Amino acid sequence: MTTSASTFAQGVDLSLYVIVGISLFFLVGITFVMLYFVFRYNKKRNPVASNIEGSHTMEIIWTAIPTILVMVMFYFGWTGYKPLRTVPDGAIELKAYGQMWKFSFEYPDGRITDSLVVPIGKPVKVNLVSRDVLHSLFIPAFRMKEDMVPGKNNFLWFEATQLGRYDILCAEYCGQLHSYMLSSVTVVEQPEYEKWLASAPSTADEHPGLALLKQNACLTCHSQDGSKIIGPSFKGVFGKTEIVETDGVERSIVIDEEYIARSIKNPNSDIVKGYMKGLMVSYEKVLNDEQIGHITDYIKTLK
Amino acid sequence: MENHKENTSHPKVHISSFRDHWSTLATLLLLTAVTVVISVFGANLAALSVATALLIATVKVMVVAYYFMHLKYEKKIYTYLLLLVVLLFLAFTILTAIEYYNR
Amino acid sequence: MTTVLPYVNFFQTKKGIFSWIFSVDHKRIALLYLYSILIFFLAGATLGVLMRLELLNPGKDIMEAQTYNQVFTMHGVIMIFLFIIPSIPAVFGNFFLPILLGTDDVAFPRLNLLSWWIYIIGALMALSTLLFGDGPADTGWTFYAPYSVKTGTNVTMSVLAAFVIGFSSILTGLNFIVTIHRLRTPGMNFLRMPLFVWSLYATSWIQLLATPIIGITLLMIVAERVLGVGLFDPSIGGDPILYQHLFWIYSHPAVYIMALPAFGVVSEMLPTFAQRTIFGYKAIAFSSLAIAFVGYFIWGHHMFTAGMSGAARFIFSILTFLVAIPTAIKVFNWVATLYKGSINVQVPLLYVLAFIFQFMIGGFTGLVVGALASDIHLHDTYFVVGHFHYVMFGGTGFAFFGALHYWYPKIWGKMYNKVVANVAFVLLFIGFNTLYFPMLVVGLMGMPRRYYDYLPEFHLPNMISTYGSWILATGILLMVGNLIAGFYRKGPKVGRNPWNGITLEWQTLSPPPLENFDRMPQLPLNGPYDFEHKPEIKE
Amino acid sequence: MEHTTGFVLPNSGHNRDDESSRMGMWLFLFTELLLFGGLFIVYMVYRMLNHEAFLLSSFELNVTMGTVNTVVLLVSSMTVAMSITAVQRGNNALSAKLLAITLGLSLVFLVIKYFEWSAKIHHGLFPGMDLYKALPKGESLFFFLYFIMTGLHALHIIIGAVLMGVTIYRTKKGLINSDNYTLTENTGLYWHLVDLIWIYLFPLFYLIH
Ligand code: HEA
Ligand code: HEA
Ligand code: HEC
Ligand code: CUA
Ligand SMILES: [Cu+2]
Repeated sequence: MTTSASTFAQGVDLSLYVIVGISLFFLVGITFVMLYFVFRYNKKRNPVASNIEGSHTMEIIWTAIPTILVMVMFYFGWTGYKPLRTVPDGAIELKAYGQMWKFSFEYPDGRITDSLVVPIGKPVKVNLVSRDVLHSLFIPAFRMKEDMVPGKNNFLWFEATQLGRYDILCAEYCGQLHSYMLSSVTVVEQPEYEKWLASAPSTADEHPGLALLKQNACLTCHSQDGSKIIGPSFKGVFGKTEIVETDGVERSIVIDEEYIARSIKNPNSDIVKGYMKGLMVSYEKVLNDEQIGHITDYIKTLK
Repeated sequence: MENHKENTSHPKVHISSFRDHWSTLATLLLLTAVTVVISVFGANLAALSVATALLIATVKVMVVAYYFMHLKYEKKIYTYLLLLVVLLFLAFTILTAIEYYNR
Repeated sequence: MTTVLPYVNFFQTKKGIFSWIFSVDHKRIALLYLYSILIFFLAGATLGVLMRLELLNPGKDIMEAQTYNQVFTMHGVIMIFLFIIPSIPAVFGNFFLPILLGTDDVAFPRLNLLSWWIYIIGALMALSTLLFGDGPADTGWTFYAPYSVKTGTNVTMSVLAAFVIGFSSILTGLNFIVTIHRLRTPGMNFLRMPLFVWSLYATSWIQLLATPIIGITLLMIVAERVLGVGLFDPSIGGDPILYQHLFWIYSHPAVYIMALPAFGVVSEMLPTFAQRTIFGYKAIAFSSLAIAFVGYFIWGHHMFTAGMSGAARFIFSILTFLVAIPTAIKVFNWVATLYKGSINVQVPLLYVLAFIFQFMIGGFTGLVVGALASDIHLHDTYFVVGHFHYVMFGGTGFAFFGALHYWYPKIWGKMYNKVVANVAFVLLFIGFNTLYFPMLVVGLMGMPRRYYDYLPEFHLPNMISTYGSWILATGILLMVGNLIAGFYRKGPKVGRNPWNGITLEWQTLSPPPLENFDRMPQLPLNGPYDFEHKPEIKE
Repeated sequence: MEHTTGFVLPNSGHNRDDESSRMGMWLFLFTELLLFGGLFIVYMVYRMLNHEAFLLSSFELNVTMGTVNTVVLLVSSMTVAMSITAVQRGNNALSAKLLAITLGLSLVFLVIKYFEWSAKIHHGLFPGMDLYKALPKGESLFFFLYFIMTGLHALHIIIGAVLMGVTIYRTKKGLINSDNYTLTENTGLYWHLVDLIWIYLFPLFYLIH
């Protein structure tokens, strides 16, 4: 078992121990009895079988006992789970976005980060938003997992009990780079957390276009150095002549401002030859024209 | 090998008369008229109108199954199995509805 | 004028490929299923071994991420729809159901042939995604929306294939139910049917009443992709979670389509090798129905983390635990059947013992994920992968292999090499547990499933698991090779009844004649397993 | 080369057994019910989630046409039931005539459905068309479901009509008679199922005002 670093972990671990404990008892017991019978009533030792048709007493016993035991198991499962849905008052409220294949987190002051920083011993409520397909925010050390469903408000909350840095993984299959959709949560002391909150976001001196590309996870699919990832690289793409497929017909185009804007708003209308349709989702509702302008400006600089 | 033996499986069958069929149809048409009238003119029944519409539809379905589909004269097991299927479907809807009702 | 000819067995009646692929004889259809299913199993298993190779080390070993995703989807689709759902019912059910009932065929022999053809067409459709379009689907066998609607791969064809195969499953179920109701030999009332028949009966009802739901669900995915707008699309008021509900309304009951027939064959083999009557006949028979029934109402346990309401989670979890009770009843009765028997330890019995052991592990891990708290942690991790391989492969798969060894002499009239079969079994058992037990561990540590690459701390269990897959592969190759070699073995033919069994198939010739029986089948006095009043059958 | 001595098994899968055929048909109808059942569940959930939108969209449908079609199906259900009575009484000609009327009514149903659909498609309400895309949240779902459910139902009508044609042909050829009319019975059962489903579709789409 990995470290347990949240209040929720105890309930989960308790239900695990109870169920695994009862199960091991029966597994070992039944296997032993079974093998013993095979040995003891082997045809060499017991040439003549007795035809025992059954026994009502036995049937009742081995119906009743498992019934009680599974209800015990259910009980621990239920009580362990209940805190998950009852958020204490005064929790810090954050937002987590999932998109192919990147988590990002929004703090109350509007800052957006790639990984979480939370104070120890304070409840934190995370509202889960998906921008495209299903994802799932999974923090093994907190025994915590909840799906991000497009169009639906879901949430989880936790209270960290141990300092340290813990993995966040995406646990709902979301396409090609599902297994690289990772992040982390760092649990710090309250003063340190406040200091971190007060420090200015570090993206200030970046090109605003680059900041947008990072924020929106464009760079998980588009490289800046010419290498091909999921989508075409942004390097030298502006002004290039390219073959695209529109409604199944191939044609050749020159990449300009208008084409880039269209690719962002409606990526599936022109598919670059050699790439797959349907992977890039429309960012029409996420990016406004000004932001797209910044992105285009930045792409122009990548020669 | 095929069709060698004479058919022995339903020695005594019930034959519904044409008159039975006509009266079944009359019942069904009447029920249809009732639903349409309720829904078109009784608009203020609101949520109830759906319930009544479905209720009447269920009665109609029972009439069709019982008389036109001959369930009344078949072995009882067919009725039970049909009920089982209907209950199963109801269970699906109820369990799903619980989920969405509590949203 | 009638001439007396010696009985010819069903292999000898007609020759040539067409006499097979257009045969309406249930025995030949069963063998058609057997060969096709084994081919698909080996194909799916090869994909499994390839996945294990990729997961041997973190990072890229042999394939790209996209390929890996397509491989596990293909592996899941093949194993579920082409191997395990049809496995026992379509092969052994088809072959032995009429014989166990004392009749000469199923109720609709031509429909039976049609089912096989539909199955083959569906299988070819699934395989065609390898060649056409943008490659096989990369969605996982669950085809969850909205990814399955967005991805550019050939999801439409894969989904249609699953839809078509579903039809084959429905028709087989329908055929079996009517056969069981109408074609029992006189004197065999429901309570004198062998337990395999009971389990097929329960299975058939699930096939009949659950499969249509997935059929229509998959059609909705197709409609969504073809029309370009979505029923499950939130931007028009739809709900992706609804897809999951519909999918699992079928796919949870489907796991009992896989498990119940296995319970059935185990209940046949145990009395034979213990040489005594089954313990608690009625309890075993009715618990099959109970499992089938309760199994319809617990689909929500696959969605505990999808944001369902608390009430729904409560109900689905408690009902999930209820299904363990009839299963427990079966396990206890099986073990009690060994009590005071006169046990003949043969290869099929070894498979049965391994089945009980491994199915228990699978079932217990099922309870772990059935509990709300632990499932929050374990959902979509390798623990679940471990769970379902233990039940499906360790359970049903082993029962299938056991049944193959058990009925082999009846079907082909020959015996395989028993020593080699024992060795293969040992390899299989060791390989299986080395392969899958580490998955449970790595799941508890928090490794999600459908991961092409993983964090370094998960390395060791993954490595052990991959080694296990090699042992298992050796075992399976040895087992299959031994069975094939058995066809060509010289030596004495087996008689009617090599295991001294009691059910009706052992009263006829091996292999059975076209008409199934060469004399009137005789029922034992009290129930199907009454070894004390075993009818005397001369060669 | 068939063996010809000895004994005959009491039950054989190769014998004619009308009860088996009828049972098979009923079981098949169960699967059909659940096939549509899946769609009804979708309908129910989306109606719970988009209550108002469903009410509004329902006004777009033509109640008169829906009612006429309901009546057409009910009458055809009666004629097919009558044709079974006729064949049971040995009156093959009447049976064929009644089946032909049923077939005619099924065509009437399809023609009316065709006009309804083409009016909607003309407006651009078919999924993917312009007006459809402009519809508010929820209303588009209503029309999606409308087209899928009535479309699947119409497909069943077509299958039923073909089955009807086969039955008429076999009745006329004398292959069906008062001693062997399982095909007529099963065609009838199938046709009634199509009717049953419409009985629910009608209020759920046309009458939820
Ligand atoms: C043959 C197939 C099969 C069978 C029989 C089962 C049987 C069971 N399964 Fe499993 N299951 C699958 C195939 C199967 N499953 C598959 C394929 C998946 C994954 C799908 C996917 O996501 O891809 C899955 C996933 C799955 C989940 C979802 C996990 C997740 O994704 O988070 C859950 C959760 O509840 C679950 C539970 C159970 C339970 C409680 C049983 C029970 O029926 C088990 C009952 C058996 C026993 C309990 C053991 C025997 C009893 C005794 C020895 C007596 C003593 C008992 C007591 C004291 C209680 N299964
Ligand atoms: C009955 C069903 C069944 C069976 C028998 C198997 C058998 C195997 N499966 Fe499984 N598996 C599933 C059903 C099944 N599987 C399902 C439903 C999924 C979920 C898919 C999804 O997520 O959508 C899954 C997922 C799954 C995963 C998880 C993928 C992921 O989440 O990333 C893995 C990983 O190791 C795996 C491995 C294997 C292996 C190694 C075998 C082996 O046991 C196979 C053993 C057999 C042999 C080894 C064959 C014998 C030899 C040959 C064929 C010759 C060739 C041999 C070599 C090249 C060595 N399977
Ligand atoms: C999931 C992967 C993915 C993400 C995330 C993604 N894209 Fe793309 N993108 C693609 C693929 C694949 C293509 C090529 C196929 C096509 O034209 O649709 C593409 C094409 C493009 C093109 C056209 C390039 C050319 O050579 O014609 C532009 C411009 C673009 N993307 C911009 C963006 C921006 C800006 C973002 C972030 C806001 C983004 N993409 C996020 C996958 C992605
Ligand atoms: Cu995001 Cu998997
Ligand atoms: Cu399940």
